[in-house]
Amino acid sequence: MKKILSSDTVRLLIPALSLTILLISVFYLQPRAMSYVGLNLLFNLAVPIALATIAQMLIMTVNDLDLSMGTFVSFVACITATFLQATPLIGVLMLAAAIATYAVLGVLIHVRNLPSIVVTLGMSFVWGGLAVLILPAPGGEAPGWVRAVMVSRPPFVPMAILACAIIAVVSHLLIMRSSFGVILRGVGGNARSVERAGWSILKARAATYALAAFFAILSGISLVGLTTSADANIALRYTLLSIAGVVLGGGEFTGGRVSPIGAVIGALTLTLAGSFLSFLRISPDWQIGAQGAILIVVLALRLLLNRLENRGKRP
Amino acid sequence: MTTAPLPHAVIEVADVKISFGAVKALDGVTLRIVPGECVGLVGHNGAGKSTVVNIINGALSPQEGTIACAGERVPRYGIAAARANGVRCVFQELSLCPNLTVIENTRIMHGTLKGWGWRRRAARIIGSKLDEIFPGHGIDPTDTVSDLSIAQRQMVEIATAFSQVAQPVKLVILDEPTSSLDATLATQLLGYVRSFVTAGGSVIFISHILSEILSTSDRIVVMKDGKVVTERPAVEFDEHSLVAAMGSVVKGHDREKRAEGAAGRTPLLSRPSLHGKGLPFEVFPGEIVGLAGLGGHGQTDMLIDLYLGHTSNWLRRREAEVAFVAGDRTLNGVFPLWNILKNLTIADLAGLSRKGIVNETAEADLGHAWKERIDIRTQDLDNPILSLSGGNQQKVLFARALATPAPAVLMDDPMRGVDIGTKQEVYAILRAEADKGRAFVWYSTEMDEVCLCDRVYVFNNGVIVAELKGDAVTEKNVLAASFTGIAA
Amino acid sequence: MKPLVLLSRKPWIWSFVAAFIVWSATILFTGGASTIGLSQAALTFAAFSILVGIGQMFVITLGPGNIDLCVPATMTLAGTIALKFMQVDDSLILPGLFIAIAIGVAVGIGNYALIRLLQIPPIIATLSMSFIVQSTAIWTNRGLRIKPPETLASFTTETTAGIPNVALVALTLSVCAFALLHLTVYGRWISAIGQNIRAARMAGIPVDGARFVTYVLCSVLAAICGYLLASFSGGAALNMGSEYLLMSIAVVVIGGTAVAGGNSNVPGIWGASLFMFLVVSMLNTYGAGAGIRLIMTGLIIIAVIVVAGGRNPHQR
Amino acid sequence: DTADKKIALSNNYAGNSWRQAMLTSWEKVTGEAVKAGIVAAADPFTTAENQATEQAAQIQNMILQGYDAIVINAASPTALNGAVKEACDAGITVVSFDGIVTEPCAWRIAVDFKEMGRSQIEYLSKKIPAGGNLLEIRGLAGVFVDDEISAGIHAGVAQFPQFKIVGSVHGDWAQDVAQKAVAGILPSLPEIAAVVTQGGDGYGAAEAFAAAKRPIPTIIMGNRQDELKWWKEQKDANGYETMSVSIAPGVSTLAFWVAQQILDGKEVKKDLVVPFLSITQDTLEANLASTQEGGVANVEYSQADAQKVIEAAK
Ligand SMILES: Nc1ncnc2c1ncn2[C@@H]1O[C@H](COP(=O)(O)OP(=O)(O)OP(=O)(O)O)[C@@H](O)[C@H]1O
Ligand SMILES: Nc1ncnc2c1ncn2[C@@H]1O[C@H](COP(=O)(O)OP(=O)(O)OP(=O)(O)O)[C@@H](O)[C@H]1O
Ligand SMILES: [Mg+2]
Ligand SMILES: [Mg+2]
Repeated sequence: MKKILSSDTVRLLIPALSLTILLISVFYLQPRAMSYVGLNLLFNLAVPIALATIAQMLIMTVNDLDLSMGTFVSFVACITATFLQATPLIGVLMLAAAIATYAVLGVLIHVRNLPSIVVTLGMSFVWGGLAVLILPAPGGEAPGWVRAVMVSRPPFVPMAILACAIIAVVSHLLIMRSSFGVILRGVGGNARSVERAGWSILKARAATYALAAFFAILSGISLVGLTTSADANIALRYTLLSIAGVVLGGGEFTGGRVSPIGAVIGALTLTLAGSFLSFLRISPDWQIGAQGAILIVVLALRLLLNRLENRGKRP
Repeated sequence: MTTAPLPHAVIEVADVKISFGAVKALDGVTLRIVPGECVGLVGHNGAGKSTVVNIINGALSPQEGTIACAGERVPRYGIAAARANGVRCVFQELSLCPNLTVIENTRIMHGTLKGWGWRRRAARIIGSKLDEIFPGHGIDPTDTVSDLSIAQRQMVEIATAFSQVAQPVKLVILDEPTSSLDATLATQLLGYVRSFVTAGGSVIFISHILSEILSTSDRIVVMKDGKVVTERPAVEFDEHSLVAAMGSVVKGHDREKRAEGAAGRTPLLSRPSLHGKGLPFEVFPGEIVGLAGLGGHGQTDMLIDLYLGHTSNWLRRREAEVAFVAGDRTLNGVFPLWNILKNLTIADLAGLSRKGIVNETAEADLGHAWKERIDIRTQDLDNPILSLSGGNQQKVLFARALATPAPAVLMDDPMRGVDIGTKQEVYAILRAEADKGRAFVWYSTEMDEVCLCDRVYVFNNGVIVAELKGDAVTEKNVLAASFTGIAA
Repeated sequence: MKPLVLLSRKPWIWSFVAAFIVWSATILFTGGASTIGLSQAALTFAAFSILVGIGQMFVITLGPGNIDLCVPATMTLAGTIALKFMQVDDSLILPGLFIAIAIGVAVGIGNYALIRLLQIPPIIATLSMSFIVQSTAIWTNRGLRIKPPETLASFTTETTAGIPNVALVALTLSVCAFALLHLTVYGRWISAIGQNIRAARMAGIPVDGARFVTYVLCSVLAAICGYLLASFSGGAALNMGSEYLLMSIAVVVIGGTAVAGGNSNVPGIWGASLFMFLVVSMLNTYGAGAGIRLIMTGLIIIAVIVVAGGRNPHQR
Repeated sequence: DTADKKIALSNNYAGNSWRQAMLTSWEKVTGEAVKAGIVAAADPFTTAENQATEQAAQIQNMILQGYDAIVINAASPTALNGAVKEACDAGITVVSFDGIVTEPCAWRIAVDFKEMGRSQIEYLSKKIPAGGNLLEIRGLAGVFVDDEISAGIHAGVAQFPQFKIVGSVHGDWAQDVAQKAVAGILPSLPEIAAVVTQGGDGYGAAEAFAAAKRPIPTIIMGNRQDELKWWKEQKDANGYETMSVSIAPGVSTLAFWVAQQILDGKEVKKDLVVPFLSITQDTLEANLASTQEGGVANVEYSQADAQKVIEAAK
């Protein structure tokens, strides 16, 4: 009984297939989307979501959950549209302080053995409050270079697709291939034995949190690059979106089982699902419900593919 | 390895004491391991063996006492110091990361394995060590650990501990390494241990299987209640004297095997042959049926299928048909947040409750009765389950299943890590229960246990290839059947 | 051991300590004049968080990934449909309650059907379900606010012996929940499932049955809360539950329930609910702006959990 | 001629009675227009969550769908600018209303929210010349409308210094949240002369005062039917006097007609202003009668109304 596909590949294949099916239906409904501009329009808002999803995935790798992802990205967006634009040095310092705060949170959660959900729930108020202080009313302006990067038009491949591919590859190398990633996932899989092998779980957690903050900061910056300005509530839904993205991409809540490429694909799927719906033209009463329905359909698809895959594996 | 014998002990713990709350886990233990010897460590469940291991490994610091490496006292002994001094450990409970591949687990266990191309090097190191210890192991280093069987995981863990990356491996501690291995693999391991020792390495070997201890160790240390009670060369012991030193008595096998024909009786549980291959399975009231064969050949799967097939996921029937004793404690058995009592009674709540309300007095009584009957070593059933030693946790799981009125009990290698004295008591309980009409289906990797059964089904590659009855249940027959292919 | 030491070991005590400190700080501001008013207001509004919190607690007990995100939508749907059905008619109060409960049951069944059939993490399943439920609420009455029957409105807003009626309802249900959790077989089951679902199955626990009941229970409590809240605030609004999404989770975890599952705690929900209301009142009273208020709320939550957590290594 | 033009409504939120009335008006008026062959389509879209990012994606999809004009009630005045710019670049007419966008290429049908806040204090200064303590109920923190109305109120207080804001809470424009916030701060407040609000939260404030057994101050209402009804009951019982002010949900239909006029080739100024809809003691009955049970006082616009507004702005 030799396996043809490793479980990691399967973990990836399923989200990739659901994305493809969704993409085909979108192209069918709206052939105009099948162009350079069309693809960019379909996917450019997936870039910040993909980054936030990677950040959430990192936290989930060590069996934690970050309920403050959305408010944190909003907070970063506010800084980007104000300080980073007007006084870049102060802006960078503030973002560095935010990374340090995340690292401290990781330490705190580990040392006091706290549930990450509660700590990040508390932090979501803190980030939200800071964002309101920085930008009491929507506004600010995206730094020129950020805007330039986000609206640039590389040859052949739209920026949105290129960016997602880069995010996927970089995070894959970092989490699935590097030694650092192995330790991180090991902490998620069996923290006790990683500790007994002489690694510091404390440092690993702090590093995970800091790295997650780094990706979340990239998410906030790229978001402002697309929207040109910020407000304190701009990314609140990223908390749930990022969790959904990780799950769609085959990640699990416990056990350090994650897939960065899957997570990016999950983020793309979620974005595309929204577009798919507007192309369907549903009665306004049911538009919200249809979002739920499409989520269910995508997940059902995942199950179906999973089943087929398993059937293929059994002798 | 050809390092010349060192003049000093590899490691020496002197008068170490440690207690967890009121429990004195170690009460002044002194242990000296010199290069080129295999020390067998035996004792009843909860004697403190794993605790000694944790001290030598650096995971626990003793409250009193000293630790010396190569003759020098190490004041701040910890995990890092232990590893630097060449101490490696295979723990009683499996301790790989199930979500990582074998290669990645090797990386975690060996901090020095860094830089470009570590994956390739790790694959080579672990692959060659596996080949060396367990020829024909069938493990691909790129496999994810969760895809491996328990035995394979144990093999990976053992191979990782013995493989050498930067620092030399001087002392390997094996805490019940054979508990999930079948006889063939166990023999391979013990053979390797001897060659490792001959080459100048040291091994601390913990096991409840006394024959293994006697055949492999140079010296045997017997522990009891946190103290070392006897310490002598292995040749001075035989099975009886060793058991006596541990404070138990071996009883003879006094039960007549049942070998009644199946004609005219309705089986309690049955399963047709799988895909038309192999033999069908059935078990009758009052029988002890063994499942044998090499590890991981479908025995556990069948037990789980039987269990899931006879219990509902949606409704609890008042009278349970089957009960289950898990072998893989952490996966299938223990509820880690609860105390011992709740862990013990969870399967029999139907009998302990009226109109859905749990009768706590009856629950406590049941708990105490079983604590006495099966000798769970704890002061208070209110203690957390994880404060028990591995073997004692296993006893709780045993009591959990036996306390139910279920007419059939499925046991998935339930004696893992149970000490010999307790085993004898459990065997007696099983026999008594079987005489009262209960049926047992017993998967075991221990040949002795298989031979206790009335009837044995032998597995190979997921199907039943042979059925042995009554006096035909012998070690020789079982072994022979294990290697037969599927009868066409 | 001294009783104080014993008390400090209880995971729920800290939420009460925090609530008390915040309460005192608010009272101090007015020199004690606001004691009764503030306490009554706190009990009233805490009651709603308690109702949804208890439901959420049962779900969270089931283990990692188990959170019901459908709570706000259920509240809205139950509130709108029940009020629409009652048509300001006093004689329909009880049937209206049954309708609300029936909606809770239906949503609960839907939630678990998704979880079970699609085998997806409950967080995602209930999120999807909440969109559908919310749409149904929009579709049924397009945001029109219908008033509650007079008797029901006055019942929910009035007090008995100085204690708000809704708080008494919450107390009754809390006692039931406590008993369910600590005395019954079902309570043992869900705790076991939360700790180790495979072991639970192998110990003969009907895992699907128990989880199903739990999700239904949570939805029913949310529905009852929606019914009461709509009556209390003079009509159901489409957005009336949105506040209770984070709130229901927050009161559970601040109250000392283990987020990793298997260990739950009813008294803590009371402390945490009172605390969550009082902390906002305190900051409003001291005139803090929205930004400062949010930051302080967050820091206080973290402070509470830092003090409370880590006390007991077996309690995570 | 716009018979072959397609117009889309991009709406960011549908979770309160105001938005529902807005959508209903849109459907009613545009439905007739489509039937009459004035435009080819007028499809409303609502995002599942009230978020600028989701609305930006929605607008991008509308570009792909080939709409000729997009009418927006925006989640944020600035965060949609990127998407709006892309729409303009694709040759699409963008008209924003209520929640307007600042992108220069778009049209704006704005309500002077500052003035809406200030007018409340002005009204109070006439009703209570002696002044007194005010409780301010704000909307959702960090949102443009909340900031504007609040700024107007504070400007009003500066203009009429006999008033003093002694407490301020966020009611998130939701009545139960407002009720809760007011109930929490009320015990610690001195006597309150009036409550200034942003709409949708007046009834909740009244309930909170009643529950605390405090005299009911002058509460500025927000045109919701339940508020008007409560006001009417009070008026009949004890001559209670107040005012009610809010933006009419039917402004979506004005935006529709403006978009249609622009598509028709009319010259339209980028910034148009609509008056807010205020209800006084005298017009209460008439407005209450014309408002649906549980709904919001409303005005719907016709093509002629829109032309008038456009002319007036020139
Ligand atoms: N973390 C702990 N907390 C409380 N008590 C503990 C803890 N760890 C071990 N003990 C107690 O220390 C004693 C020795 O346990 P240990 O695990 O060393 O036994 P053992 O000899 O390895 O037994 P077994 O053969 O069953 O594995 C036992 O009584 C156990 O209950
Ligand atoms: N505790 C366990 N230990 C080992 N393997 C298990 C365990 N539980 C389930 N399995 C394996 O996983 C498979 C699926 O189990 P699961 O409980 O999900 O079945 P199911 O589809 O829910 O069954 P049903 O709904 O009919 O009760 C089983 O056939 C078994 O091989
Ligand atoms: Mg042990
Ligand atoms: Mg064995």
